Amino acid sequence: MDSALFPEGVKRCSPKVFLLWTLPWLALLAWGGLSAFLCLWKGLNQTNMSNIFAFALWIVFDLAVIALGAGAFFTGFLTYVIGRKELKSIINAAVIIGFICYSGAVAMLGIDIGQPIRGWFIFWHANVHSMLTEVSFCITCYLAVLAIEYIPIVLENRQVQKVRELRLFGHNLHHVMGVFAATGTFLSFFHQGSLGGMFGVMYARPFAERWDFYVWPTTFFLFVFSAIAAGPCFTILCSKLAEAVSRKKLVPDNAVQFLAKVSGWLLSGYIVLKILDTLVWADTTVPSAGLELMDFYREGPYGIWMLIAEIGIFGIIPAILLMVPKARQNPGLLIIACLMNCTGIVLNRFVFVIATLAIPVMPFARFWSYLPTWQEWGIAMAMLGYGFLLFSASYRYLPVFPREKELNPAVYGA
Amino acid sequence: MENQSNASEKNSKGGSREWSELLNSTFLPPFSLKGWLFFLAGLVPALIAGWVIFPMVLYSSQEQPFNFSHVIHADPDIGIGGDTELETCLYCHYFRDDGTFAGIPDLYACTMCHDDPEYPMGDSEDEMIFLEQYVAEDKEVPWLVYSRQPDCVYFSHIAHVKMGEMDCTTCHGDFGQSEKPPAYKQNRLSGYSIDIWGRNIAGFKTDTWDRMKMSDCAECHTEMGHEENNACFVCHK
Amino acid sequence: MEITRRNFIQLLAGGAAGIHITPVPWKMMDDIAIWTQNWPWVPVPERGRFDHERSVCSLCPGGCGIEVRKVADRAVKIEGREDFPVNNGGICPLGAGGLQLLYDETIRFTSPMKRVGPRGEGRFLPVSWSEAVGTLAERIQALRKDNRPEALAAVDGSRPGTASEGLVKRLLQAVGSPNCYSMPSIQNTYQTANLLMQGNAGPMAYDIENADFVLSFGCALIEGWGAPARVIGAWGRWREDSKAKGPKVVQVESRASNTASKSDAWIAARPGTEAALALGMAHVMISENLVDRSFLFNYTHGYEDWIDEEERPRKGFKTMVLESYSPDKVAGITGVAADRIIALAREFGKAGAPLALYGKGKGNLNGSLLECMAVQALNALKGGVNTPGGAVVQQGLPLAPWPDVETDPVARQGLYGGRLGTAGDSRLPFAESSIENMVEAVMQGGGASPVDTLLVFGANPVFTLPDGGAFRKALTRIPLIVSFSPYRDETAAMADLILPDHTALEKREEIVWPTGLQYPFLGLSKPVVRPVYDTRHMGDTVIAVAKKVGGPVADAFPWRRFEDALKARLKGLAEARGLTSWDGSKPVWKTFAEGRPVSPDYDSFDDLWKKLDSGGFWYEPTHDFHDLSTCFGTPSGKFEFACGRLEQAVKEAARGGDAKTLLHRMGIEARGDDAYMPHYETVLSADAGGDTLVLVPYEMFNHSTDWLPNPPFLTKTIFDNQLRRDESFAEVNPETAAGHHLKEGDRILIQSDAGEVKVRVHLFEGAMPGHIYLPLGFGHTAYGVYQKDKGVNAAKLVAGKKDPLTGRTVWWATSVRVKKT
Amino acid sequence: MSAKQGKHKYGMVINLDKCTGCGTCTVACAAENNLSVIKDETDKQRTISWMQLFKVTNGKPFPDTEVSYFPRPCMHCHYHTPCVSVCPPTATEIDYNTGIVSQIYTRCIGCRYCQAACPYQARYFNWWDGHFPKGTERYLSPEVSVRMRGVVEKCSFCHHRLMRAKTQAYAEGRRELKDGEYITACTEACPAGAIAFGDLNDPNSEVAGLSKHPHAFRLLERLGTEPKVYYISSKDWVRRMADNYRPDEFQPL
Repeated sequence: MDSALFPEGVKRCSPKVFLLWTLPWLALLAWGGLSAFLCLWKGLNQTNMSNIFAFALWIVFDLAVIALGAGAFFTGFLTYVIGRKELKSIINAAVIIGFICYSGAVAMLGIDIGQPIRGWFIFWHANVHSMLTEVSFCITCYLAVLAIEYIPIVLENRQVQKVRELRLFGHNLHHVMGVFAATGTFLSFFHQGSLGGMFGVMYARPFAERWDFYVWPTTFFLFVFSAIAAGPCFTILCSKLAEAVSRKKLVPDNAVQFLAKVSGWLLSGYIVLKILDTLVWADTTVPSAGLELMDFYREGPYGIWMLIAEIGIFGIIPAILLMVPKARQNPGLLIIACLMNCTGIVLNRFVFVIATLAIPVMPFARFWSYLPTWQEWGIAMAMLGYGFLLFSASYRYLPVFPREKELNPAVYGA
Repeated sequence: MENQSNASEKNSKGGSREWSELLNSTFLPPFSLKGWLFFLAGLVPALIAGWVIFPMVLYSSQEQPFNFSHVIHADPDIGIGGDTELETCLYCHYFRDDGTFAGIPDLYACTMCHDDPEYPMGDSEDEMIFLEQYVAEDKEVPWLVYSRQPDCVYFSHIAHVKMGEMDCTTCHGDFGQSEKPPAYKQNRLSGYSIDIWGRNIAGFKTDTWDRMKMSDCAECHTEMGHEENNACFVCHK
Repeated sequence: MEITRRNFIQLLAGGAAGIHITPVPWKMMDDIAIWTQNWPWVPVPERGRFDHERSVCSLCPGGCGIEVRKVADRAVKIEGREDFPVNNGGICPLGAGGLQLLYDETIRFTSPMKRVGPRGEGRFLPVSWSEAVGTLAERIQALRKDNRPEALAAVDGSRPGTASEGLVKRLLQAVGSPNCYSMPSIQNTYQTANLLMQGNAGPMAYDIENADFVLSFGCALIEGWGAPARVIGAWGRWREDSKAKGPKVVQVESRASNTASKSDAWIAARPGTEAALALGMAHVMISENLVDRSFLFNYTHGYEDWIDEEERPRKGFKTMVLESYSPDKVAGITGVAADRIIALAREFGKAGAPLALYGKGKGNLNGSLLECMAVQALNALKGGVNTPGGAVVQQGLPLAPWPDVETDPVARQGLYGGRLGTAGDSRLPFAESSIENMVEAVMQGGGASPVDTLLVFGANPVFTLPDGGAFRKALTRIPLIVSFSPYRDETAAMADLILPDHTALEKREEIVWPTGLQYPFLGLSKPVVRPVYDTRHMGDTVIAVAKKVGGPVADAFPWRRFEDALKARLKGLAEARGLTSWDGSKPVWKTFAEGRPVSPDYDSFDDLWKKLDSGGFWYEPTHDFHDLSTCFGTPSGKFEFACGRLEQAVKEAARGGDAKTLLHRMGIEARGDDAYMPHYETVLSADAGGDTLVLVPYEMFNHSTDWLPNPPFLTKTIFDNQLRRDESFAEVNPETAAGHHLKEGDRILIQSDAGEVKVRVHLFEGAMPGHIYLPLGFGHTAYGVYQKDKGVNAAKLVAGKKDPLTGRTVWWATSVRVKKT
Repeated sequence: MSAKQGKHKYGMVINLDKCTGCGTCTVACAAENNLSVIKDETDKQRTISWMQLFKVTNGKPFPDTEVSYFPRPCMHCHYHTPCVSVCPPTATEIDYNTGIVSQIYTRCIGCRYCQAACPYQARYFNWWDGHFPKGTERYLSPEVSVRMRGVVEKCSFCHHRLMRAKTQAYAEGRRELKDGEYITACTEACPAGAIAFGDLNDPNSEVAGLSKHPHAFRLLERLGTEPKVYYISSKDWVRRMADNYRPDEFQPL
């Protein structure tokens, strides 16, 4: 009955099935909605955040999704700026995923701050020295860019196409997409970096502090690097998931393989730098603060395993898997590699947020542990539900995967 | 497949042409007269709403409990006399020993002169209201304070009036000459008096006392060569 | 004409363009920015004229001068007074947080009340003052009519020697009841010790500032003992700089308290063995001849062996100590190494002006008489009695007595025969009153309670009495309970009638001789704010009740108001040679040591009253140290190691019979002459040791532990290993904990014979092994959200022996069992 | 580069030998600055206590155990103030003419970045609406504005007391303050006189002298934040507690 909205000549499951599919995600959204209401109405006492854990689950989530969402700008960069035609078949998916990640992140931030109605003071009374200001500016702008990149996809809906102005509008946006891709790349570079900078500049927190390279701490570049290394993998994972769920092939292998290869090389590059950075930090910053490396890794659950897991297991291994053609051409290994890559980056963000705050700096300050409340989880999970919903809906009603038909002769006939 | 893509190719090329035509005819001159009319039909009401209706809606207006004439009180023959205008003001709006500013005098200060509810000093009915409803009842007058700053603001009168040798009028205008206190206009959104929040709706400022916002304080500090007093805590608490 | 989509767009474009060239968007943006900063429900403090009121803090017996900062008649801050001799600018946490006790309506009674609903639940309805006073007066009249005036009893927390205390005593005397019970405090212990050894009823007066060696037996010197701001002020001066030499301070205590830690040395003796330690030191000093022989020879009795009037040879203190308190033996008792004892004794003995202080924590609760005497004996050995830097012999404030009460036959009969329990009788000759015994009497037998009406003044015994909850049980058997408390405390919750008193800042109150102060001092607080609620000065209420009762009872109160009664007493000061001001140039303890007489700075009582009212204090900055031959009021006229009064009392009580059994009933196991001298009696019941631990409750300075509610601000200073959310923490030595398989944070059940509580474990190296430490003052079941249900009340666990001679509870050592839950 | 030099540089010296850990400073501060109270004040992660008391022990076994205290106000870091540079809406600032780090509640958006950046845990977030039990709003002082939920607050060196002192001085026709005319509430209240407060730039001020005491030190000095709060302790184990040291880096006096 909603088939009139489907893209030209593709098959989609029945409304009933689709509705069933959305139910769990709607449930997550409801949970998140309730949590959000409580946090906004009663205040942040609904969470387990504290003066010690000023940043917590939500910030970890924000950093993670923003890093993973980097697939959008980077794929856009490769497609429009570098001009890799094969990526046209995945760029739409990348853009939507990016849009989901960023819009979700911004929504979460809106709840995370104590004075949501004053949030815009960041722009109204901006302090240009604050990395967070830079982050806010770039993220908001980039979210706008993503929206602009998303609109033409929406406008490609069969019914919308019937309206002349909109159709024309959509077409013309396509033509200038290159510009937006470039803008997006520029903005993303900075906010991804500034997100890293946020922690690198906390020079009174030896665990996070990093030495400056020009005006930016090394974390600035490491965050950019890690984001573009993990983003594409996340895009791959999502499209693979879509393929699994829809039981159709949606993205040609050459596109996936190309992204995987790029990820692999970038990741390996990142890991090398990360190791260097860690060594320099352990050799300069840490001793100058009167500490030894292991002092950071003896509090509660935050042991040295974090470093090993982040760099070794979830860094080097996926890098190799993705660089070796044989490995990444094996579907199973490819998925595993992408998963590990993403895990590594999420772990990295987790360490920078939680471990940084958990490890006391004053010798007589004591260690605290933190567990999120159901409200905190609610908001985080809503992010997930929102993602699934928007992506499913887009897939159902918009030509997200332009080559769906030709890739599935079995379904659509040759 | 082939022709499909071709089609879309052509379509989009043609599309771009049509598109530009569409844009031009909608937004770029020469407009058709009809176009103009519609444009104005949108423009004019907007202007009226913005310049005429908006200010009326934005501010509420309240009268003081009863009339108070600065002119009479500041008349040396009838009321208070001082060698300078400042002295005259300070007679009622005085500094306490600890340097803090008394602001609008409390009932006690007024009863220095208006000591007996039975015997008015003048013959205005406002004085009778004052004597009967407040002096006799020993109740403070709920004056509406035109220049009350938000609670987060700290202002030291003595720093400006005594050390800075500023005139009252610089910020308060010529209240001292008023026969009747003007209506108290309160901004419905911010909740503050129009006298500190900007008399001119467009934010233009002709006299120094038109507005007492943070930017105005800072501006004056800077002009007077006191940038150091623009630090947050100088005026915030 | 047909409107195209295009025309519509043009219309919108016009509108959009138009609105942007009006102030709307820009002005709105600006106003909204401010709107977001306004939070209507955040209180905006009213502005107004700033003001100061000088007064005296009456929240504790410390007698600190306070300056209350006011804005438009609201008190907004309490600060210490620079022009005040006792605290000289300093203040304590409770004092600084005092305003929360004044303004918090949720913890106060806002008018007289009548109980509705079951006792303890704390539901009340307001009644008029006349009704409230009438109800009580009629009850008293009724009691007198059936010739049982003694069925009226009172528990009075007013401080010893104040007019308030006097009025309560007077009321009961006039009505005809001897059953007036004061709340236990270290003052009782001091006064009894003074009576027995020095023969005067004066307070204990320690000239700490002029001592060069301060040995404190359990005083929480920097945690609220005595006049807190005075002692801490001195402490601060002593630590001024490593160069400036203060006295060496040694703390005897079983736990690494702040005082113990900040002292120059810490001697960890088992709780309750302090007397033994003192006597062990005496042994060393005597055997090494580190004593003041001339003082001992001229001004003491019973040091050497002596011959009594019946020509019988008697054992002296010296012999007793040398026989029974060798360092090794004492080491066994106290757990302090023998060489440590010897070294300490030598230091004390060789010091120029050593001073041994006796106390128990803050002094809100009773101490141990024998310990106090043993410690005072140390001072005597060094001649440190009535000397600069020693324990000064003082006679109390020169207050004028009130006219005697004319009692009628009913009253006389009640006063003679009606004494409840055994306080003051043969068994406890020196316990002027003992709540413990009242409780015993009330609980005895199944019949009606001998107490019909109980008045409670300025006290919260249900919570503060370390009696394992016995008092609360007793209350359930008393028909009418009347509370004068301004606060909704646990005892008030049990009351049937509330006649709320003012709180500290609303009332006149004397501070009669701050605990331990060396010079005569009287502080007089004044109302700094108009009473916030419909309350009345407890003194005024007492007078009103008496008037209402009428007859001789009314006649006993020849005053209109409390203030008249107060003035009648203070007239005495007008005759004395004191001062009512202090210029701050020279600390009083200096002029005091110089002993130069001063000329009063007032010429008449009215003048004195005026100055008292404005300044808030009167004091005598001088003292005659040379009247050693006359200052002792003992039978022998000397400082008595062998207490004549004690022996006398025992003889009379025994009525020629066997003293042994009587002494046993008094709690004294020592035999022969030792019994009448300062000696050591074991405090722990036999079952101690084994896998049981010894529970030691401790008081905190930064938390109200007596009848006052705790101001929430103070809880900001409580550490979360003392209290976390609603759970108390017990301090246990890691080694002991290991023995009981306890880890940090474990939840345990502490069981004593009196009861059991659930707490969590905090491992603290500073806790004595084999002991377990619980903070007092938590576990309220009354007051507001900030006090109620926070932690457990250690007092509810206290069970065991009574202190010899005084019959007071031994609250510092209870053997308990610990179970992990 | 070193910190800007302003006219005054107000600072504090806390003598830990004198400090008895009584907590009067904390309470006086709370009373002076209209601090709100939460139901569980022992929830040390969320309570607000501008002047917070930290307890330390020397870790020795019984009976050689010793405890000591660190009363910890805001350090008002003078160089590269960690919290100031990170605040997005410029709600906190250091005024080099007083050296005082301000916090403007109506500007703060509650992002808590400053809390993350401060190693002294000196910044506190209002997790709840300020709660004042019936009647207690009467003790609130008009000199300090009451904070709303969702903003960060911290020790202001009782800045309003500086204004009070200035106003008094102006009334007496003076522009300059004498040493001791402007002191914080904690300084004034401390019964042991352990806290000194004044202008570190004025060579004759008490604090200037004390800050050069051989036993004087600052918290986490090695991070280079240049705190304006000094401590004095004659005890090595206490001084060692103030900063991180690698094995045998610490030099006992």
